[in-house]
Amino acid sequence: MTSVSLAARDVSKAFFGNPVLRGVSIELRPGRVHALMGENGAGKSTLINILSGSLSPDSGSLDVGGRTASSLSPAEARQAGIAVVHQELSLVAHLSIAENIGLGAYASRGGRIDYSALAVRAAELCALVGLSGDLSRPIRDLPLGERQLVEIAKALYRNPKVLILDEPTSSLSARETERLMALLRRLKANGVALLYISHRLGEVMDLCDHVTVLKDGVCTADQPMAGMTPDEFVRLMVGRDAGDLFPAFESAARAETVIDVAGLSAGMVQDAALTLRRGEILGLGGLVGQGQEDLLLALYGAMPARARTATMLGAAGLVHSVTAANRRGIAYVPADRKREGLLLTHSIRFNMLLPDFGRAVSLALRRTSTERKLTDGLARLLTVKGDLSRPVQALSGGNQQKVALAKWMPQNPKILLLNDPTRGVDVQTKREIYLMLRRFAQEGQAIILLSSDTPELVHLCDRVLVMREGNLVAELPHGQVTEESIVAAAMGVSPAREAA
Amino acid sequence: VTAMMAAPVAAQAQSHCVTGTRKPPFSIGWANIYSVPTWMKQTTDTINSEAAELKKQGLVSKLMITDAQGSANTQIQQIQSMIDANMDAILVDAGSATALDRVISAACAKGIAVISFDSLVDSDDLTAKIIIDSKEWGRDAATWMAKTLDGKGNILVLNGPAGVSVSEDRRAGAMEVLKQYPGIKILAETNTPYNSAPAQEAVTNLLFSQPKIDGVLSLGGALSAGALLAFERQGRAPVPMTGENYRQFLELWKKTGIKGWAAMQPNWLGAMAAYVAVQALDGKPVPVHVNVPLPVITDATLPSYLARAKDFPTDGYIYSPYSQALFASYLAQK
Amino acid sequence: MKALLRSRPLLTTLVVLVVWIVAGFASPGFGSWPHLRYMLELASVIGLVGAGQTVVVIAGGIDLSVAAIVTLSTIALPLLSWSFDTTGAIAVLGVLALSTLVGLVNGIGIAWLRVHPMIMTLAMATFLQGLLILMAGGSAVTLDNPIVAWLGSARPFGFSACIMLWIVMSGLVLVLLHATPLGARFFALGANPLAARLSGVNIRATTLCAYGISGLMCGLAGLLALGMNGQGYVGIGDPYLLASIAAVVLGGTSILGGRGTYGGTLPGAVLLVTITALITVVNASPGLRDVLFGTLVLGLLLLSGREAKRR
Amino acid sequence: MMPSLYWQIQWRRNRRLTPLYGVVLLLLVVYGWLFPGLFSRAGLAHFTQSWFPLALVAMAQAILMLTGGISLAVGSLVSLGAVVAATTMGATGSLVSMLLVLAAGLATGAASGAIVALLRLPAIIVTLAGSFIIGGLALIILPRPGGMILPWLSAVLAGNNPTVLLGLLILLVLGWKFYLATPGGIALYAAGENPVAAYRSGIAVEATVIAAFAISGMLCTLAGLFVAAQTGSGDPVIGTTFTLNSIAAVVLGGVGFLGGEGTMRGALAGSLLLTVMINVMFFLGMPPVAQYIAQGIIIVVAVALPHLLGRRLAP
Ligand SMILES: Nc1ncnc2c1ncn2[C@@H]1O[C@H](COP(=O)(O)OP(=O)(O)OP(=O)(O)O)[C@@H](O)[C@H]1O
Ligand SMILES: Nc1ncnc2c1ncn2[C@@H]1O[C@H](COP(=O)(O)OP(=O)(O)OP(=O)(O)O)[C@@H](O)[C@H]1O
Ligand SMILES: [Mg+2]
Ligand SMILES: [Mg+2]
Repeated sequence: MTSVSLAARDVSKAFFGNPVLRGVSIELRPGRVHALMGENGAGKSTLINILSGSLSPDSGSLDVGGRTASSLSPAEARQAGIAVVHQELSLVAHLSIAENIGLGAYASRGGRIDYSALAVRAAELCALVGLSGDLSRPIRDLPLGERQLVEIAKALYRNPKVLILDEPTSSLSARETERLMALLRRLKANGVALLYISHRLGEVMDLCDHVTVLKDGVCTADQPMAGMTPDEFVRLMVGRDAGDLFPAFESAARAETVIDVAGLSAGMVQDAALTLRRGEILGLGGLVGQGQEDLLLALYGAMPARARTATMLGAAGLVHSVTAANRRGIAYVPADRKREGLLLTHSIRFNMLLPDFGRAVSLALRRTSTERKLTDGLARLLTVKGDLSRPVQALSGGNQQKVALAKWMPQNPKILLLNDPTRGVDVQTKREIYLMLRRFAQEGQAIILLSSDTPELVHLCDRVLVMREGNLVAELPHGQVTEESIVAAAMGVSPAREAA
Repeated sequence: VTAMMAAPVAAQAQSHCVTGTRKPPFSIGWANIYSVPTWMKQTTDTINSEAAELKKQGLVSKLMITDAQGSANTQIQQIQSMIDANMDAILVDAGSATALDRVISAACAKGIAVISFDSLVDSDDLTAKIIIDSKEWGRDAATWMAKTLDGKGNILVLNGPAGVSVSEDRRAGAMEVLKQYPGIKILAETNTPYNSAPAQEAVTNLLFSQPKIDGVLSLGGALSAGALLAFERQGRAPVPMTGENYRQFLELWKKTGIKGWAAMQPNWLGAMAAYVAVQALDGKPVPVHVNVPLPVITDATLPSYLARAKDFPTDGYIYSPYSQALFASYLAQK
Repeated sequence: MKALLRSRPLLTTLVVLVVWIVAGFASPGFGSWPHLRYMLELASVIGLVGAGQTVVVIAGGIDLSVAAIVTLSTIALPLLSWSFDTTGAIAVLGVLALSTLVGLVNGIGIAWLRVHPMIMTLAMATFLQGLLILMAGGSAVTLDNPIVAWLGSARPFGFSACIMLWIVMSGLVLVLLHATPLGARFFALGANPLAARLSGVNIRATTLCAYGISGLMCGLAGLLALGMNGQGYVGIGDPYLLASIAAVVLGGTSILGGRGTYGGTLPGAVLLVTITALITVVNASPGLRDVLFGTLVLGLLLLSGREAKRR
Repeated sequence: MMPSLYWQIQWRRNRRLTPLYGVVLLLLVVYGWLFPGLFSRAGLAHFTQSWFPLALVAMAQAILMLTGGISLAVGSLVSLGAVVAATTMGATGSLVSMLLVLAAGLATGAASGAIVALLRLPAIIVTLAGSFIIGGLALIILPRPGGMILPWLSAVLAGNNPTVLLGLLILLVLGWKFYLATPGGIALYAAGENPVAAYRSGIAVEATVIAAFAISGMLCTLAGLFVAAQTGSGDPVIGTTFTLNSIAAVVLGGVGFLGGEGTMRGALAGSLLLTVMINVMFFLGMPPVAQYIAQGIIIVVAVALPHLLGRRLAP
């Protein structure tokens, strides 16, 4: 029998009486990439938190390095060579990139952190994961995608024997993802045991050797990957046949323009020009952190911006505050739901009502019954299950994302600015979201879809703009968009057509 | 700024710290511990008007006022600034009995006339302390209370804030006397800031737990006002009470008709400090201890104070009239 | 049942009741109705200041200028009395407007100039101190405002007017916090200002409202304190700064913002007054009394104040 | 050559503080201009002495705020330090007395830290209760101002020569820099900003918080010792005003209330601003009313400046 690096045996865990894991077992082996699959809320993150010592299981045991224990502490896990890329990133916002990478495991010299050694090692790791730039920047200044790269570098810093990655690519673009895949293959070849969680089926099929599927906290499959088809996969996870992930493309764009700006500068964005028409889905792609987010924030009035000329929804000029944007009918869904989208300690219901508490009001008082009806409807629409008075932080990552999206629905916004809306969302829900976006477009809403998931840009968008270093470097109409053309434009390798 | 080297002691300079090298008009610094309370505001007013008077006499050039916002450390810093600015005299109402010792000595060593009044410093290394003896204050109040109760009865003792020398000294004086009257039983003691609301709160709580109270030995004016209010709001018959020249207390004293006694820490101590400083600088001999006899208000003299009440703020203190002649007479006393 | 036992407001109320019962047995006068009523009267002032403080803290800020605003309103009332204003209503409204204005200025500094709430309100307190030196002792008008005098001393049906005012205001604040859109926005702002902003909460307006409400509550509290004390003086507000913060935190509102309820501040205020009363009747040296006070607060906090575990 | 990573990080953290540095420098220049004696040995000594205790308590408060805590017991701890020094020095000699002072701070600090971290109680209310307990202890030890400090100690620390004091300050700052560059020091930031992340990274969050409280307590009693030396005696309520002032200094210096954000140099600059402001206002001959109003305005402006400037510079 081959050796086992880390295993969980018959592990169960409940939060406040709700069982999340029920007798789950999993075995990680050196030189094998193990996929952990399941819908949002299936219990994947909970399982890896137990494997890495961040949570203690209610029952069951863990096998680490030939030893059996009922639970681990993070320090013990580290000693055993277990490192985790957490889904909800575990970075300290005000510390620098380098300090975060080494956090909790610094090499020290005479009691002090050996900064020069740290600098060398951190630079190495950043190069490895494809993060460029100054290592002394604090995390709070980084866009989400780059934070994810730091989190990966942080896990690698520990020279793990067991590396657990919880949706490491959820905000990485095709290019960074590819680099990561190559890296993981090298680690595998070096005998590291890997556990990989992702809702991007393609990656999983490419990379993984073995798969465990969780459904509602129970293990429904534990088998080698070889020979499995994507459809089988989806069936294992969802429990029924998969349809097509993407709805058939059918442009709903109309003549009327809702956004027409030129010479827009904000944050990283320099002199950008773009138009958006009613019923259009406009994609925004590129490598991570090229200014795509700044562009959305500028249009949303959440970031100081100026433009040579601007017309938005018929009115001249940019909007200069979020409230003004909302009034005009512009909504924004952020990528970093934890920091920007949700009040984690507040209830799901409260979060869904956030943009407009005034909606369910009569006689100046909030009506609980109206609010209940409204939120129950939204929860059904987005298949968020369970008690809506739970705090949002008790939801799985994907379900949190649904809440962040759901809150805008009652507003019927005319323009939707979406920053990676399917980040961390399971296939099933992704499809629901795609259908929803198409429906919105058909109803005449205009959508800008910033996405790190390139297939989305390919299959959903009327046009795709690609950004590089703050400039819009390419505009690709639906027919010409392919994953390759986007990556090529993002890298600046092909002389793609200049943006209008 | 000229360095003040040890100047030859002038023949006529007899006051401590004064070297005789400083010539009128003099600059005066008033190092206030906290200028917000009304007592301090009234005191500052007397200093201002005295300084104006002395200016007219060509003895004072300017008056600089600092406010330490209640912090003895800031007061040290500000006195140091006055030394740095080479003021001729410094008037101090001390935020701590001991904390200012070193900086005051430093001022003295520079030939600056330092006068302490109201909250006094313990040190004697200064030009003059204008003394109203806090211990005597406590002793006299306790003696009056014991005599009024015929040496027998239950009393409450109301003290100012703990750890502050004025309040500790008044209490020490009172306790000295009460020891001699075994018939007088202290039911409870309180410590509150010298303000009426907290005193009223404390006394009300005590009234509920103490069915029989014969007297209230209050060692601060606002405390007495608070106590009287507490009795009134409880509908309890007020009892003999000591206090201070706080206007609200004097008015309540009259209104309730209690037997009362009040000492006075007159605000014009400030004016007198300015006067004494100038006298010392001007070469007149000034003793380090300038005693001001404790002014007392009794049932008999109460009306004369209340008659002037409207000239004083409602939350202020009604002090007796003063003049340079009065100050001079205190200075002449041995 | 379990959920109830986790509720801080309820636990704090239970603690208050237990303290009252135990102390009532130990000292008969302590538990008498008039004494309880008196403690409630005292608590009403802390409770009103605490109401504003609760709103501000829930909205993610803190107000260190409450003491100065309370004092300001007591000192300003006599200055605002005119002979034609026989009921004193104009003066009362004037004072409330003034204190609200001070609160709004705090809000402007915090929302527009982005000054940290602690700094802004501390600076405001300093600023008001300067103003008070100018105002104090300047006028010789005693409290002759009928409304304020009535508030401070009337006891219709054996129940104090100030307690009734407190109850009414408590109802309003609770409704405001938990049943109005504005209240919800306070919570959102305190929980995560960035997310709230991106979700369309008007941060500036909301901040302004929170500090305005705090100013208004301080104004009301000042009037009560004035009525109960018979006259105002500089420094009358001083005890309410720490007391209001303590009442808020004892009541389970998170000092970091976003979570809490005025329902906890209510028993928190009563608890503080009760402990103070208890300590007053204990015969001990002042130092020992302070030690006792601190120990009691800490001990009672242990009963009601634990925070959630990390793992 | 590129500056090393350490210095790059340090330099970056200065940026946000530039406006505050500017205001402080401006006030210092004005002060030096109004009072040239500042640049004499004694002038410098006296000014440093005014600043030193506030600098210490600002450091004490900053450490706590970095870990997401706050202390309302700073003032009481200063009083305790002063009282312990003034009552023990006569009997035990200066060395033992100083050790006692530091031990008192360490012990009370660690105890408060343990209550906060292990019992999961909010720091603000624990330290509020603690301020009564510690202040009460100070009153029990010394009910009325008194006691004494050995004159040589007063002369060395608070005489006309700033060398020892400045040396001590530099030593403290270096000590802090050293601590911050250790894994335990960085842990302060991590535990303050994101305790879950810190815990997951293998940091002992509770121990970090307790250590912060202990160090903070020690700095406070050290400030008490200095105040006692400066005044030659002990006073059981001398520290009262330090509590709010320490918070003001620290927040002025850009240390965040939510933990994990801010720098010690910012806190020190904040305390320096509060100190120099008082002297400048004196030399400008301002009456108390103007002092209060000016103080309020200077503080707000110093903090609002980055925003006001930022708006100018924004695109
Ligand atoms: N701290 C918590 N308190 C209460 N419930 C929790 C907590 N953490 C997770 N849960 C619940 O446990 C379940 C599993 O969550 P988990 O995060 O493990 O899901 P997941 O499989 O990782 O989903 P996703 O793909 O969306 O990340 C969810 O129903 C979630 O609501
Ligand atoms: N971090 C933050 N905390 C609190 N409020 C914020 C924050 N960031 C922005 N705001 C609020 O968001 C709104 C708009 O922010 P914006 O950055 O446009 O302000 P500004 O441009 O600097 O100020 P102005 O609009 O006066 O020019 C304002 O209400 C501002 O107070
Ligand atoms: Mg997950
Ligand atoms: Mg703006």
